[in-house]
Amino acid sequence: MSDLVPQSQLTRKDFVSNQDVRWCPGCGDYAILNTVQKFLPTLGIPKERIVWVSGIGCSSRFPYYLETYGFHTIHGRAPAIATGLRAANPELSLWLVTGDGDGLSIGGNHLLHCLRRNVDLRILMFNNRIYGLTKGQYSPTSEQGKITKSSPQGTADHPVDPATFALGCGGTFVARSIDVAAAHLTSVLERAAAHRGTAFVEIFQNCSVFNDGAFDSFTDKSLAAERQLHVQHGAPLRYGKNGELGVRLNPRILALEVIRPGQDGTTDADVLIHDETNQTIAHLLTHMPFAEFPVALGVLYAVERPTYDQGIAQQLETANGPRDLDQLLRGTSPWTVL
Amino acid sequence: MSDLVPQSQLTRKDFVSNQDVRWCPGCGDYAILNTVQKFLPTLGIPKERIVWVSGIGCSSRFPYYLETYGFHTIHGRAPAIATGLRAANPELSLWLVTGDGDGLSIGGNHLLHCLRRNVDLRILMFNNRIYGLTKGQYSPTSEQGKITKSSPQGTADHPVDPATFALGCGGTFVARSIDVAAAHLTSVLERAAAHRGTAFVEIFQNCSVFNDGAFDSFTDKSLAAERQLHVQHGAPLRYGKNGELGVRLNPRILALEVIRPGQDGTTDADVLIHDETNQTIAHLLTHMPFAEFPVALGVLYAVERPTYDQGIAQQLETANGPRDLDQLLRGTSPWTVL
Amino acid sequence: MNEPTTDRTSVQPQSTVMRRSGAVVRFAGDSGDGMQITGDQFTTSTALAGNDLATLPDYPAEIRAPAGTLYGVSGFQIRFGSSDVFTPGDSPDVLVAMNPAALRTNLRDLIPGGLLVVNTGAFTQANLDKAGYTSNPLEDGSLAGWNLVALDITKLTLTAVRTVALSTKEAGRCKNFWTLGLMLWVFSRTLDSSIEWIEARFKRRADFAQANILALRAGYAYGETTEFSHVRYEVPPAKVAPGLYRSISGNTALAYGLIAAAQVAGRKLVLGSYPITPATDILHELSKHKALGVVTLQAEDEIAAICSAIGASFGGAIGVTSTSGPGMALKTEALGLAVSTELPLVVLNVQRGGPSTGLPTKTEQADLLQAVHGRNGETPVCVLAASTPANCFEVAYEAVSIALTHMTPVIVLSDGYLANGAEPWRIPSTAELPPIARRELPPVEGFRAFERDPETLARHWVAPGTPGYEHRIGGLEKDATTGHISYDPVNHEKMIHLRAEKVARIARGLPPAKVCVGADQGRLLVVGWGSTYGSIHEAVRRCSQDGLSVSHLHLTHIHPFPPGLGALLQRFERILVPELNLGQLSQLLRSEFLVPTRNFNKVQGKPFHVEELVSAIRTELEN
Amino acid sequence: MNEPTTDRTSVQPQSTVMRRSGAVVRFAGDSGDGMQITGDQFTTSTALAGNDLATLPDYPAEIRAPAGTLYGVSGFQIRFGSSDVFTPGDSPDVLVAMNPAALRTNLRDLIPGGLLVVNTGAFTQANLDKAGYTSNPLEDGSLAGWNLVALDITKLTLTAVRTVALSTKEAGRCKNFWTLGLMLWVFSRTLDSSIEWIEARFKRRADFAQANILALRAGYAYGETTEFSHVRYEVPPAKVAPGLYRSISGNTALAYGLIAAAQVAGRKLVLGSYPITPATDILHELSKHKALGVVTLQAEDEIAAICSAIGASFGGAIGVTSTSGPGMALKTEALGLAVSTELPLVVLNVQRGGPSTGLPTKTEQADLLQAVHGRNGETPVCVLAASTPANCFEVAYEAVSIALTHMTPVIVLSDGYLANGAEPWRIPSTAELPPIARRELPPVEGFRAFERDPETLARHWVAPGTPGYEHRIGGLEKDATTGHISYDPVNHEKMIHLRAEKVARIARGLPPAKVCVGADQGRLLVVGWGSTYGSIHEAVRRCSQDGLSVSHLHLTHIHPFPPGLGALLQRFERILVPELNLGQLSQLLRSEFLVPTRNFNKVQGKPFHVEELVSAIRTELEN
Ligand SMILES: Cc1ncc(C[n+]2csc(CCOP(=O)(O)OP(=O)(O)O)c2C)c(N)n1
Ligand SMILES: Cc1ncc(C[n+]2csc(CCOP(=O)(O)OP(=O)(O)O)c2C)c(N)n1
Ligand code: SF4
Ligand code: SF4
Ligand SMILES: [Mg+2]
Ligand SMILES: [Mg+2]
Repeated sequence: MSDLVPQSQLTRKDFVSNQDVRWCPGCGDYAILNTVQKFLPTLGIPKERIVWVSGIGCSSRFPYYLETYGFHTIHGRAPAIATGLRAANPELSLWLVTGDGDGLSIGGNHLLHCLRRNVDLRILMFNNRIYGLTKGQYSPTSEQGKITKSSPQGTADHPVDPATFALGCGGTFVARSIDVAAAHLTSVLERAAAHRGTAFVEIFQNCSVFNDGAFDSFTDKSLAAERQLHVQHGAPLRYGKNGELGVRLNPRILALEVIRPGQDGTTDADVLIHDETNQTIAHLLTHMPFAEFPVALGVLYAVERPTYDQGIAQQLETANGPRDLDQLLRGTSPWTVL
Repeated sequence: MSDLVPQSQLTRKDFVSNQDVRWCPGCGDYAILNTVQKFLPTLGIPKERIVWVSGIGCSSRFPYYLETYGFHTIHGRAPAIATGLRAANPELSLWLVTGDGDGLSIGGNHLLHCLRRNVDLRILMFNNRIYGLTKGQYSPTSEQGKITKSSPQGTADHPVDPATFALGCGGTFVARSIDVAAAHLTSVLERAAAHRGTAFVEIFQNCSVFNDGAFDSFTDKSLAAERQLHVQHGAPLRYGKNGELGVRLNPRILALEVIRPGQDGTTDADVLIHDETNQTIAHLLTHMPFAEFPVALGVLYAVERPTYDQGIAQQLETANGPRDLDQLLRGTSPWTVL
Repeated sequence: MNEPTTDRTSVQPQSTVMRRSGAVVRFAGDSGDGMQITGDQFTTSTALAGNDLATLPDYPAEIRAPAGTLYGVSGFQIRFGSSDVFTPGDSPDVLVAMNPAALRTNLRDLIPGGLLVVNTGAFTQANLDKAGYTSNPLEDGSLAGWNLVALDITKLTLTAVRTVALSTKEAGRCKNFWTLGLMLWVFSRTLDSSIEWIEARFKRRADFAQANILALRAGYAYGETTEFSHVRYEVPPAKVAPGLYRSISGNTALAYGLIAAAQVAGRKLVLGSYPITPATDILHELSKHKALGVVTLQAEDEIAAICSAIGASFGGAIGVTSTSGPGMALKTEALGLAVSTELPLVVLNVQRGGPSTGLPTKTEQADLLQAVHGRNGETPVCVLAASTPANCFEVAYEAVSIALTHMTPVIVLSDGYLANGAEPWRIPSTAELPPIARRELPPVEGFRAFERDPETLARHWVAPGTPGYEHRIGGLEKDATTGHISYDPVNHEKMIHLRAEKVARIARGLPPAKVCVGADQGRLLVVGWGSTYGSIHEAVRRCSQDGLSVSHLHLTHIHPFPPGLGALLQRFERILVPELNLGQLSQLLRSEFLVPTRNFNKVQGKPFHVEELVSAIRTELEN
Repeated sequence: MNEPTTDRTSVQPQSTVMRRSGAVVRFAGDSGDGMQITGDQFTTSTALAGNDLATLPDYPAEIRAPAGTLYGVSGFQIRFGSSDVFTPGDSPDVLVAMNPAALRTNLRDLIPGGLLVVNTGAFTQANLDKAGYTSNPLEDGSLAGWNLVALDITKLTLTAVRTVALSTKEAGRCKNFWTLGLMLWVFSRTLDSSIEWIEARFKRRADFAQANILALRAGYAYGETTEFSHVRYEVPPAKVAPGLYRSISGNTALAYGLIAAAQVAGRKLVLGSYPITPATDILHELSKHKALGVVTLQAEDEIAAICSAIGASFGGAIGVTSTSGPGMALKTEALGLAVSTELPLVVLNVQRGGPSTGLPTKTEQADLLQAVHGRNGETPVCVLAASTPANCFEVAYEAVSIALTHMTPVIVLSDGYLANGAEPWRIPSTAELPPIARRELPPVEGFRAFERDPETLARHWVAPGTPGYEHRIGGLEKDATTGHISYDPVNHEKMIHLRAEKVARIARGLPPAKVCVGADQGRLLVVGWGSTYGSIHEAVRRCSQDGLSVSHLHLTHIHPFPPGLGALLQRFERILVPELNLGQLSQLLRSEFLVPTRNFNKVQGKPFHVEELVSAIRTELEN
């Protein structure tokens, strides 16, 4: 990406395609689109080098609304398609949009392999805990017992947590944000853009029609301070209106607990310092039971590991074997007929 | 499973089918088969209530050699097939055999969903870190850089760790054993059999033809004591010829470290006590870098969570809606034509 | 008003009642306007009035498109009559348009001179813009060719419900019942069934119930007052077989057919499915019936869905999977396993527009060759196709019966048109349902998993849990009797023929091919399959009544074909095969019987118009 | 020795050399006996001797079955001759059996009186038991019908290599070279190429090299000594076109064809593949050629494999995926996406025995209808079939060329027989390869992603990274020029026809259908496709030489068919279609041309014998 475009040259408008946006009124996808359209010009990457790939679902309509290259593929397969695209052209800035159904139900396997291979690619998973496009069935992230059209008595399925799954697959970058939290989401997108390898970003997204208010318990303005833990590398894990709350590790039970530093014999020093390169901290953050604990947001985990693309590039360089076609076709023991 | 068979009535022989066993000479699968055939009679479950389901691969030939019901299905899909079988008949004792390719490459998605749903089912994954049946290509558990027929320059893929993956998927029982460690494997199988829900057991299995000696670095007799950590619920995590080594948590860096209790100012009390219900300990055990640390074997994690089957059974009981066919067909507003 | 009758009777002084043999009415409005409810209620009252009928909703492809947009228009069409009704009708006689977008997208279908009821309250500048109107059609004279009735339904509704304490938004929502009330008046119906429905629906919201009833009555009253000076119609009851009836959609009928068969067979029904339009409602419907022992698994994908169904069948239950379009493609590998292991299985494919994601909400018949040929290897399965919404019940029932009797997977083809369309259905009593035989277990001694019934060639189905019959099955080639893995060349060939022959023998139990309209020989045979039944039937009847030598044969059994089909085809000079694809059944007929079929194809995501078929038939007979 | 000649020449005093026009030799032994190497080396020397030839290995289905078992037998057959050789031969003239199991499984194929070389050293009681012999065939007279040469090759080998310090096990391993030496003597060959190979192979193990060479020479010497009193043969060189030759298997030829096309087209080649027998060697081969810019991705499954290929094609590379059997079924959904987005793509299907997992190591032609019809919706793709191992090169090359020129997926059908079979191939020079045109980019101004070339109907292929052409594609139906999502009914129908027509127009660039043996009209036309080329060709030639009115037409282009095919078929009284399935091409011909084809099918996981075809042809002509 040598020839970057001066940031000033591109504006939000350059990234707005001529297609009507067709989500339901009030859908969280609008907010994400808006944030992304504002964010893209700041990357300084020419439009033609940016590609958005998606699967199928409401969320996966995303690429149509961006004036970049785009591929609205088939259900669950976007990571596999993006992997091939990357192999064809390692110079692109690749972005993938998926849903909780697309990415974790039908597409779970491709997500796993993309993450472990560390393909250089940013994955935005719009998690609305429901199948939007097919009009409201439970998804793998729907809470157990959820009543939907396909589960009139509530689901028997235990949900999977996207971030925990991504860590279990060996992901090198795992983050979370919220559809309408424009500033926070932008900062997470910036980090994702800078990451070399697969950056996995879960975005809590409100489906105003089939799962309205699914995240209100922590996204509601009145609750945000007490229910959101915004993590920052090197900073203590504090939250609350005035940062009066914190989490610390209880080494006896090897689990986190909420404290009010200064009370009950606890001090500021007890608060765990976030280290985004520490798998165990990431693990603890994704395993905090909600309500008792806040929801951890921001970059939970980020480490460097060689990317799949680098591996391929290196092999192309160091390969031996025939270097021209004639040599290949001749092989080692041809014979001549006169 | 009310009417159990007195254990004395069945013997190993009862579980040996009349099919020739067709693995390569020296294959680790033989040892596993032998252990399983000896183990099954001890369950006290009548043969007809035991079912072995498998995918495709050398390992997946397993069901043919057991005189129980068996289903050798298609590549990667055994967990999905077993889920349906369980829904049809919740009274069966269900066992599944898969390989690292079958279970984690093509079948990763079904494994994920089986684990999160906690279908009552025991999964034995024979991990030989290679594709055996197709004659030696790398698998998702092959170490990075491995040279195989399909990776003449070494792989660019970072492997996935089966136990870490299973934990990330929300598995309720995660264990490890070794093909030739008959006694250890038997004890793990006993625990798996007793578990309600999906019991995931990774078995390190030597492929004597395409990946011979893959696990020698810790399975070799001379190295076993120093390179294997046999975990036991409630017992300290100690190993070494005379148990002289142990692992403790360094709370500063939230990571494990190897100590010799009694040396360097450490004591027996520093050694971490294994708690198989603690996710964080399971996480730490599966993340120990090998050679610096030993390989953790045994039941790494085991908790109770309602099974998918129980959920279904409960719904069948509590369902309302028409209870007979005529009522269903009539619906709520039929009309009569005379 | 395709076929107006001339009887006029005057039942009430202030309005003329015109007797008609039938009518086609379409309600169209914004997704939020509640047109589907209006349509459903109008349907119920029509059924109670004793008319035969057929309905078809037309949902927008978007979930909930922004209000007022063209792609947010939702429609519902009903055709009813005093004689047999086979399709929801080509062109409406009456169009109700609740906003400019609805008018714009639907007007072209309304017959010239048809009754056009428009809600002027929604004709704001903003809505006109969204619909792409540069001038207001209510004012520019462009509606002159129709019988326009322009009313401010929004305002009339607000006035009607003003006594109930509701927000303006809530009050405005009642306008669909106001409209319903008016249309019930137009067609001389009573309000009873709609009032009943409203009361049940809003049991816990008395205010809503009250407001909707007020709106309904107001709409009806509006008709009775002099303000609405138009004619009133009466469609006399149709002569239908006596019995207990209900209205049923194709998807519901499929679900019920499966449940009925499972009950009769005394087996558990296990559906493994993954949501996909337009098949999802089958999953929804079946998931409501756990009280009847139905287990539904919403699988992680279509592959897991069919696999769980196969697992269930292995376990002795009736394994079923339902899907559409891309989902069907994903199931083809596992379908091969079911063929190889000779397990019963039912696969419901509710076809939609392709290729790929295609047109998810539109109908098409383009998966026929995939059903017959779309697997690796020689992998025969039985293929059935449903022809009307109610027929979906019978076909699903038969599919289970064949799967169990012949130990084979059966694919049932439905489509988006059948799935959502509805028609009256005479409810069978349990006793009327054909029995589904259960084979006895063979002796334990010497049991071999692939020994076959000499007549059907079906192997025995012994589920895990049965003592003494322990055996293993799998997808590798197997010995023709023991079922053990066999690489023997001659055995393989034998198995290839056995599997093919087993499916071919299903034909032995089928009724011979028979025309349903016309003579069984003549100049032209129109051969159809699936959801085109209604349109073809009506077109052929019409031509036949006009004295043309044309007959209609409709195939439910595609693989194997019914006995006598070849001979029947030979008895006609010409064979016309109308399909909503590029000629797939036609190819099968040509290759099997070497008959020179002629294709008539339409691939627009929509059913045939009867008129299109009539003219295609005339063209064939003229050339 | 199917066609023995009578010339006898005596070149050396102690043995008689008999001149023959050709021979079929089969080496059979335990998987561990190294028979594939023996076969390969014998092949090289045969090629160098100027014979035409064809070879076929026969691997056991098990990875490495226990030594001595019947299912652990590995075989290699070669046929060579002084005139054109089209198949590896029906029945061997010479059989080398290295152990009892090899004897038992192969003897039935040996022609009566054929030369039978047996290694008595392996005829232990244990091995006889494993092979299921109740009495020793070497002693019980059951081999009387053949020309038996019983030698203790194990012992002779150990003696030959005793001067090299090796373990007995290592020394014993050299017996395949001893055997090779003997057979090279029998067929009057030199040892040079084998010695060269051994030296290269064991560059780092001088002791192994030395021992194997000693064994090889000893075997040869054994022939020259009086001990081996049998005749010696000489097969004079064949008349083949001059040029540089090599031996090539079908899988390697497919890989090379792709690389060659990518080089000529100036595009990156990206293979996405998942291992599956018998297609895996394509992945193996291509993964060796990163130095030529070939990227291979071993995907997590077949779906990811084709999807990564589609992603690569979207990115401007040549996306290819290779598979077999169940893997092909899994790719059908994504194939629909490639059709809908009109991206180039090559899918290699190396067919194997089905259904389901079936017979992974056996050959079959039963995926033809799947290739043509096996997708949801109207989803046309181009289908090509390779007919010989070397022809795989041309067909793979043509597939890339068509995919790029017509912007369409192309399925190439090969099978297990072609994949592993080998034959001499005249190596083309790069300059000889047909050009693959690259279309110029349209003007940026007003670019529309689905505007088409008026001749081919191909859309433009503009990869991400190209400034100014930013656009979006996807699997929903799209506007026929802009490519934007379109739910318009008429546009849909237009697109359905455009996609079909685009593929149909590929035929415009194809050579007209032409018979390859016989007259272009007559009593019988034998129509084949794919790997049956050799057997049909030889059978028809033989019958034709015998004066029968029979011709051979072999199809490479299955969809679309080549121009003129229908007319050609009409010029024959009868059409016989031999296939290794239940009649799939036959169905396509019948439905397309309404010709009464007659099927001749074999589904045993094995190729046709020439004899079988000859008698089928005779039967047709007699009835
Ligand atoms: C192979 C296939 N199966 C099923 C579908 C139907 N389908 C479309 S989107 C979807 C799920 C959407 O859920 P999610 O990914 O969470 O996206 P959302 O709509 O909620 O943004 C399904 C099941 C399909 N298009 N293709
Ligand atoms: C759909 C499908 N794809 C590919 C294959 C080929 N195949 C058979 S087994 C196998 C992998 C085996 O590896 P693993 O699961 O690790 O089992 P192992 O043989 O090592 O025990 C593959 C790729 C197949 N049979 N079916
Ligand atoms: S259904 Fe839900 S996710 Fe989909 S567009 Fe509507 S609000 Fe958004
Ligand atoms: S290939 Fe490997 S895993 Fe397979 S049977 Fe042989 S030794 Fe065992
Ligand atoms: Mg969702
Ligand atoms: Mg393996």
